[in-house]
Amino acid sequence: MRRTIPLAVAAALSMALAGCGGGSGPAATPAADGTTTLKVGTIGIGSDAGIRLAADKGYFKEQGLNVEISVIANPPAGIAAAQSGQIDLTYTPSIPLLNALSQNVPLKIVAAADGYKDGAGESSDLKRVDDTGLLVQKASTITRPKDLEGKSVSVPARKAQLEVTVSKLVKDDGGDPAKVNWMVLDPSSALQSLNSGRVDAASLVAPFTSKGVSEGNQLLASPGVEFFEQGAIGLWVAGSGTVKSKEKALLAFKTAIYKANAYANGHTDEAQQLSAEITKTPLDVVKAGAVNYWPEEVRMEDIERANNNLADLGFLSAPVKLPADVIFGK
Amino acid sequence: MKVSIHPYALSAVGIAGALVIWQILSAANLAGNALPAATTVFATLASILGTGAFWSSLGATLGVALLALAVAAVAGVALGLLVGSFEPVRYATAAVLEFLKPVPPIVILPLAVLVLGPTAEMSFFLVVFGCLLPIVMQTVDGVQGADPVARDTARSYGMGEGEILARVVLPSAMPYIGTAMRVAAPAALVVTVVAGLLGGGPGLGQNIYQAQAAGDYASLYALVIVLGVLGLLFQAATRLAERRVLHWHESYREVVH
Amino acid sequence: MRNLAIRNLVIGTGIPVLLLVAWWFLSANSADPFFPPLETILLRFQELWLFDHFQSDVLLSLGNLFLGFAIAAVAGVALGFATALVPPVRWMIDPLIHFLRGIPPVALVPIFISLIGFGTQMRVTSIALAAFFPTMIATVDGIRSVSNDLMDVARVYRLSRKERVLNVLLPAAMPQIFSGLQVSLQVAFIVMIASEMLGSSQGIGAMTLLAQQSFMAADMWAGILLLGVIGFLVNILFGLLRGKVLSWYIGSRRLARAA
Amino acid sequence: MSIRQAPALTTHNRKSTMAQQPETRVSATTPRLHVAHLAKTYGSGGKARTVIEDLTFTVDAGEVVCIVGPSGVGKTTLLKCLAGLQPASSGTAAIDGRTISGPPPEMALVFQDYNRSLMPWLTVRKNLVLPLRHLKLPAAELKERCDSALAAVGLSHADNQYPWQLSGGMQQRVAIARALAYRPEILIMDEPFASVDAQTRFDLEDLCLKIRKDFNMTILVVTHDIDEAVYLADRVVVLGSRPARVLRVVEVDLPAPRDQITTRSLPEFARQRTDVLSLIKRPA
Repeated sequence: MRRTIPLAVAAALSMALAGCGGGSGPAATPAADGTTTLKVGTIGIGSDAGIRLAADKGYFKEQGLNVEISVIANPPAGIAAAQSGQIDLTYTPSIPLLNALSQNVPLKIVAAADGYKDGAGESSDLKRVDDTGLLVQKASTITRPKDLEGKSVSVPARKAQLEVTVSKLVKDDGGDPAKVNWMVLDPSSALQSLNSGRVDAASLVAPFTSKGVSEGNQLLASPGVEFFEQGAIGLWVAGSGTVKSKEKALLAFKTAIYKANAYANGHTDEAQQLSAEITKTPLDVVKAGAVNYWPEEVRMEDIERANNNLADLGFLSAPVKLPADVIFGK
Repeated sequence: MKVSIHPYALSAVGIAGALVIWQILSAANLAGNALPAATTVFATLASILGTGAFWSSLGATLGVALLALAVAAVAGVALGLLVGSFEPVRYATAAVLEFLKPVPPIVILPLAVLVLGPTAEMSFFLVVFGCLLPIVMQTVDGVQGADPVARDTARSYGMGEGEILARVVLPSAMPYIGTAMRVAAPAALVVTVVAGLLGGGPGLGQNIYQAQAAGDYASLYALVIVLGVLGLLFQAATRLAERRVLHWHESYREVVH
Repeated sequence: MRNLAIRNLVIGTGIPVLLLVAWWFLSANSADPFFPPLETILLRFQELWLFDHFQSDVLLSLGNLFLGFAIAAVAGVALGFATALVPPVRWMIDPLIHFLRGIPPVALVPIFISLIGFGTQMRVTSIALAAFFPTMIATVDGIRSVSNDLMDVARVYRLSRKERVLNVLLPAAMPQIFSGLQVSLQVAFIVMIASEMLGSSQGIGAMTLLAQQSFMAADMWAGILLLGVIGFLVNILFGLLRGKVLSWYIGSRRLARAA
Repeated sequence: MSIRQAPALTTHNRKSTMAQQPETRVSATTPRLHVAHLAKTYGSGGKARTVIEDLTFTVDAGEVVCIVGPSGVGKTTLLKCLAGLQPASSGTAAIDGRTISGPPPEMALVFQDYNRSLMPWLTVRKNLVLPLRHLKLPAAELKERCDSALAAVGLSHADNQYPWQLSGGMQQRVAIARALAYRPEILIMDEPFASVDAQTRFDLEDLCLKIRKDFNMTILVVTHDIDEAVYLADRVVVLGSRPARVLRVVEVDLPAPRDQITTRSLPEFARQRTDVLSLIKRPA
């Protein structure tokens, strides 16, 4: 009888642990109807129109895929979920990905999700190509990025895309990004705080960029395109475990997504309609903002450019040594 | 008779007053659009209640909270009996338990999100972490508090150790376990919400985060009201359950402190 | 008997030390990005918290915690007294209080962010408001359970109203007030972390979440370690305070139990 | 420091009660305490419950009067009315002709449950000091009052201990000392010795008589113990239940000084005791 107690405890504990750790991931074997299920995380932004089109137009089905889309809070959470096998693929901009790679998190780039057209950086009207924006109040004394020194600037997350890209603007303008007072705010609070003067500048993404402008603020700069210049920014990323176990399915995903990206680039109205639905924004606000671009390939040089910029700005102590096979299927 | 009507009337006045103040404050537009009118919030609440997404979020929240609570209860009582019954085990675990006891699950939330991702498993893990220790500690106290005379009596009747544990020690530890459960049940709900809000786990917490991030303040307030009602129901349910289970124990209120 | 005490002491101190040593060696060559070597964690702990961010983040967090908790404690006890002693006030606000305390305190943080912004005021307000309810409710319970005999004594000996409140009700309700304060402190600690994780770029919680989001696992572990140690130490300090203020209560209960 | 003078003694301490006076009963023309047609009813309408119906008796200055009656007769309710803790439903209780409407300044009360009437967070001495604080006495007088009260109950050594560290009998002595330090003219005790052991009970009874002698107090004791009532009292008010009313007032003629052994073995004691007992036992 004495022995039953530890046994019961052991049973209860293993039950608890099994419940917690049950992250063995979905099986790679195709279902009875021959389709493979892929769980994909997105962050619910306008450029999700690409993957939505792939699903709506049946491109995934063509490839024998059943894609389940779920919304995740932010890219790092998506990366964590992808590497642990909770989901198969996640959306992330290149900067959180590089942060993760610098810490040896095993990840592979599967496909491009969004980005800038080649030559976008030389475009005459940057705000038409860049869905990110640095906004200040109409009567603000801030007229150039260097003026941000000593001012409070909102970003959606620290050390993520917008802080990094705005930092580059400040540095390129001869200022010191370390002197900027960064505030972490979700986009709607950021816009509200900008309107009430609680922050001096807000860095935002679509649709909040055009929403902010429509509320009477002025666009100081388009930090995204000035940093990345061109190529894929948003990426579909998988954990290396998933890459091994679901290689075929990921290849199929890549094919389907690029077909959808091409379609989206060719049918701007249809894509914008979807973006408005996804972000629950009026269509005219979406149309007033940047036109998204969905690249059809991921180039190592684009990733390396961001990598080197990060190191230059001090966000990385040195550029990440990217494995040659970091881009899946190349 | 007159006296017994008064309290309810005043309660109604209090609630009505709060709603009126809310409505006036929002109309005065002191906080921009961040404070929606009470009427707007209740209208939003009504429309949210009509969506399937809300009910599946609610289901996810309740499912994670209750399942994790059940696992924490079973494992906690088992561990508590183990730790409480064997002195060496008690000494071996004392330092670790004492260190972990005041550490709330939110502290290890970043780790849980990193390893498990923004998933129901992550929420589940955090709730178990948050509820397990209080249950273990109270069970240990309960085992320690079992009347030695009752134990000796049982032994003199020839009961084995296991039988004593099941028939004497466990029942006398029940009031302590009941107290622990009364604290743990609302905590399970709270931790589930926190895991959703900060860690992106599925359920109402995640909905609140999304409402805030999207600037949908009417939904934000409506969801918080839902949580308030849910919290009340959890508290009431655990109180009722405790009273049902422990009706035999006259002094169960005594051990609350 | 003596041998047993020695054995217990050895087990009591030995096992935790053994666990730490095991952690040290098992993690020593860890290549897992999420479970770095303990040595790295401690190194980062020292680098981050002991020098670099001590003033800007650690002191900031602790300052918010104590300010918010202090406001909650004073307001909770004061309003608890008002509620318990003036029945119409109690009837009026009882349902509201019970509804508000049903809300998970962390869920209030987004509301405060939208109303007051993201600065120190928001954090202190969130902490104070969330931590207020446990103390207030415990105070009301404490006062209402003060024995009628004590109140009769106070009236027969014609104590003034002020004396009755300060010298009879307050000390008599103190054990329950302290139970409430303990819960309040826990809540304050949780909301401190949550308010930093949700709406701030400063503070230990924000630093820890940032480390997690940029996959700096060692920094994140260092943050978790610091928060754990703070939670533990704050609890110990509170225990010492309670032992001092409630020595009569603890003593009398120990005596009652021994009897 | 502000001026602190002897006149700070407040009105209710007009008389110097410390003076030694011969142990004789001073039968004044007007009684100190006069209860006339007192009645107490709880609730109203159909739920009304009359606990006391038309009680009349008096207590003279310097007298010890015991009230006995079967348990549940409403003795505690009576005391609460006398102490001004509850209003009477009808009739009056008056001290020196003044109707009692709140706790009278010249009265102290020793409660039945010593463990619930002492402040557990205060030491013995501080328990004594608490009721005296608002009198704003000079420090020396405050100390003298506590010292003499503690000495009177034999607890000088325990003044720094907490009540819960003391035995039941000692705690009740602390409660009595608190009343003494307050220097009341009228001391009311509610079953003061009900929850202590027999030996302690004898000691406390003698303490009660000693107080009357030393401080010339008027003492009213409620008890359900008939032996105790007869032993202590100059007069015993016998109550009948329910609702409470006075069955009879028995004059106790036992010689002074009284003593636990000799007084209790007097045939007179046995007779008085039997008288009272037969009153209570008689079916109402």
